[in-house]
Amino acid sequence: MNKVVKNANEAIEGIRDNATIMFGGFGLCGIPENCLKALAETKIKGLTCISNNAGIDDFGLGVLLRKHQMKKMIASYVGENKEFERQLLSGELEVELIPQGTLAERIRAGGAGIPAFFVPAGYGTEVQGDKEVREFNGKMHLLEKGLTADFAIVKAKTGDTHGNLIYNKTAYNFNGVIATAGRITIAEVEELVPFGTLDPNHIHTPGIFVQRIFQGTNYEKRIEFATTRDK
Amino acid sequence: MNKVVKNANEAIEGIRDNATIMFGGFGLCGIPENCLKALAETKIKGLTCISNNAGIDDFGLGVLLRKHQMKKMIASYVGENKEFERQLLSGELEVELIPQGTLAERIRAGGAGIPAFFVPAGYGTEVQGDKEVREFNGKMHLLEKGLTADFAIVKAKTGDTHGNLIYNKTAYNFNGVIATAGRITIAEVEELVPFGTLDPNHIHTPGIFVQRIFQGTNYEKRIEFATTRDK
Amino acid sequence: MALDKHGIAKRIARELKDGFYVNLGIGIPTLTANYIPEGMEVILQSENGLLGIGPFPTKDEIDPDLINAGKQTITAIPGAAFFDSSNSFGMIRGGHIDLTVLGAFEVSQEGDIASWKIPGKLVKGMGGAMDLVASARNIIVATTHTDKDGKSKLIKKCTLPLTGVKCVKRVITDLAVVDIVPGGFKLVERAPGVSVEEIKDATEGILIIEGDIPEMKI
Amino acid sequence: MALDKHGIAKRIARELKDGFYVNLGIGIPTLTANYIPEGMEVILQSENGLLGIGPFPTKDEIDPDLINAGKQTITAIPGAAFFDSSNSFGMIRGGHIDLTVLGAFEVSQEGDIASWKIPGKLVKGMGGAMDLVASARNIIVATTHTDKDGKSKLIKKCTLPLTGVKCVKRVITDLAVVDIVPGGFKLVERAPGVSVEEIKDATEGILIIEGDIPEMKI
Repeated sequence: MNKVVKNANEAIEGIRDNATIMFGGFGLCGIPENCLKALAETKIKGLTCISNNAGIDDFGLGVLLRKHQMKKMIASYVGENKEFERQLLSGELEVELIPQGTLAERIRAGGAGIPAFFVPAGYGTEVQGDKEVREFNGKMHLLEKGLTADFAIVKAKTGDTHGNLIYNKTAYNFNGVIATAGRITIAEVEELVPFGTLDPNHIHTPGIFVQRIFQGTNYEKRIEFATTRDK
Repeated sequence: MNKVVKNANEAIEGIRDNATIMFGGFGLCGIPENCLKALAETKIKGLTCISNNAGIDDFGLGVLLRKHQMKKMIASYVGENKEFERQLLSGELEVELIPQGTLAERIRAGGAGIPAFFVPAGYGTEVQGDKEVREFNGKMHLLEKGLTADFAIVKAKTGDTHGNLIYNKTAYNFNGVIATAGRITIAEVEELVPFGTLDPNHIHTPGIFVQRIFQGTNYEKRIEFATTRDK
Repeated sequence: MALDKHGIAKRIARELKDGFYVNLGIGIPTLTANYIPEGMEVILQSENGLLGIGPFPTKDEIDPDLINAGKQTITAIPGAAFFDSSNSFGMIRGGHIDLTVLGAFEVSQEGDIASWKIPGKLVKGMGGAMDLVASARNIIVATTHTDKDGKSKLIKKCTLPLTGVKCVKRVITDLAVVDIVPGGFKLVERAPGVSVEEIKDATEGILIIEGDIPEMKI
Repeated sequence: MALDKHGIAKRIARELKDGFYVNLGIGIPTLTANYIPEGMEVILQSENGLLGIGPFPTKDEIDPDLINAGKQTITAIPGAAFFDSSNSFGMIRGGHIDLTVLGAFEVSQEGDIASWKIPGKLVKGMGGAMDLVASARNIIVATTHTDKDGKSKLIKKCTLPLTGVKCVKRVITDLAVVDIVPGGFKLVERAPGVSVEEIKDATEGILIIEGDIPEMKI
């Protein structure tokens, strides 16, 4: 078993034009910084990106946007990004907005082999579109489909050489489900340890879901809204 | 917030005849021994019990069976229990058998507000019955419903006074999903600690799902098949 | 006199009960955290994956791995738990949250809410709002009664794209507390010093007024 | 000569590849764990919630909190992970398991399998078998070619209640390796010393024989 790759460049090997890629993270919290940077340094284009957010103008997925590598974005919230707005209004970028819980569940379902399921979110709104509507327990629901991707890229605090992952605090977020839904799942971690080091009770993502893993470098961990109180 | 109860008797208060109860555990591993014993000491009857297994003749759910407190059993595997066989053949007990993964997912769905979802398991078998069949990605699937219960009873290794739970090894099993699916969820733990003691990254079941918690006593932790190797 | 943001937040706080698990939306709802009554334990959920939001961090405590759904840096209280986004919305969709408070552009007298999109202006996305309003058992909208131009936000039918239908149970504004009941908005309380007439004028939807309307206690 | 259980398990082991995640059913399949080639890393999954089954414990190591899906006490290897049953079947249903090996009462030439119920006798339940056969990408059945009474288990149509339809890819028996192909069972290998004729006699379904059939290497 050899899942360990040297760095982000090796990790993203095989990603081609028009690939569909999921990215873990919520806002800028828990995003795979190294892989995003490596992707932005390639000429790969036409990407369909699935992520809760679209980054900010000069960080996270925003960099792929600025370099026009993205054809379509599937997300739940895309504020905080002027270039995104510009490309959307000019028709350069296709966007599909999905309620956050439905997005998380569609990704989990994709990873867990559930092709479709019913949720109440979005009933009677634009999100309904031509989705099948059905009543359960006196409440209307929409049929939503499982979602998978060619590649899923996540970021964890710690990982082992078998691909077992442990996230830190709210950097867990979408990383947990996204790790399960890639045909190839890439994990970058702050600390890579030999297998057998982690407590098997504390694993968030079992290694079966991860095909490539490496220890990232130079994490910036930018903060979108630093809010503080006085001591 | 006061979730801590004194003992199993206090924990099972409010369970009435004909209630539906889910029990965590797989075989005899990770079952809520204290609550099972307390229930068997009551005169409550007509119970519908949902659990992966039905215990053995003189331990676990088997005790409720022997005392004729059970009207119906929903499970995936009910071997290892002669009294079960007798009651089933005599028509005293109603039984619904569900593929194990479908059972786990139906319980998760119930807890997560998903009223129905499609899975491939059981297509073309007795399990199909009159369930809706639909093809996705060239494969046939059955529509399965979310499952909830009046009470869900789980067993964890450690819990805190806010109801946060951590399971041990394979005693995690069905406890994790069942904790989410009770209108009232009862947790018995080997060790009850003050809230703030557990690492928030290590919680398996967040306290929001748990309404009552207590520290159990005298755990027998019986083993169904002790298999060993020589040193 | 109309309440300010903090006044609204104080009134929202009176909806809390000991042991409640609560999701507070961005804006006025978030302020409610400052007015939880002494001795009452209320646990705040953050959709991205946290139960037990604490106060904002001091400058030294800031942790980029610890943010709320509004992407602000926060802290976690003792007894907190982290989890992934699917489990987080499992809690929400499964009805485990006792109270959800969120802002709105418009609320209709049938309980519809519009809060995520103003056509022609930038679409930022619905985030978790559609999941919250479709799922929570108890949804309160916190908003000013009218917008900046004096136009009522409590209206007969929403004009903006909806976030959810027939889901809002109660609206708490700078002028009043109203419940959604069959037939319209039922006036429950007045802000201190605000007359029933003022509230009626500020409400485009049908306002049901029965008997004496007490002043809010905040 | 027909293989014994261990022989079948040894032949199954030749289906393994380095880095495979494998689910081994109760009985003969479980024995395969003893024959994983030296230097090859294969990780065994247990449906109840473990990746990384280790050898049976010594008497001193027995832990009631650590069992396999057959409820036997086991150990966990370094690098193991525990998880709940819904995540466990997420792995299975999501196609993350590279190989599933399980026993059967009957296999049909269309790839149907019957393995969980014999009407009239006690119904024990399907456990995880239906999920496994409906979901895995690569399903091998390990069984004796005939039952105790000499009746073939590789048949045209299953007579017992099905576990899954058109899912088995390969059958490894004490006599042969056969693949399910359009039109029947395709003979791939013979057990050492077993003739094609013997296999044909023991197979009730259509046996497709093309060219020379090599002996198994075990």
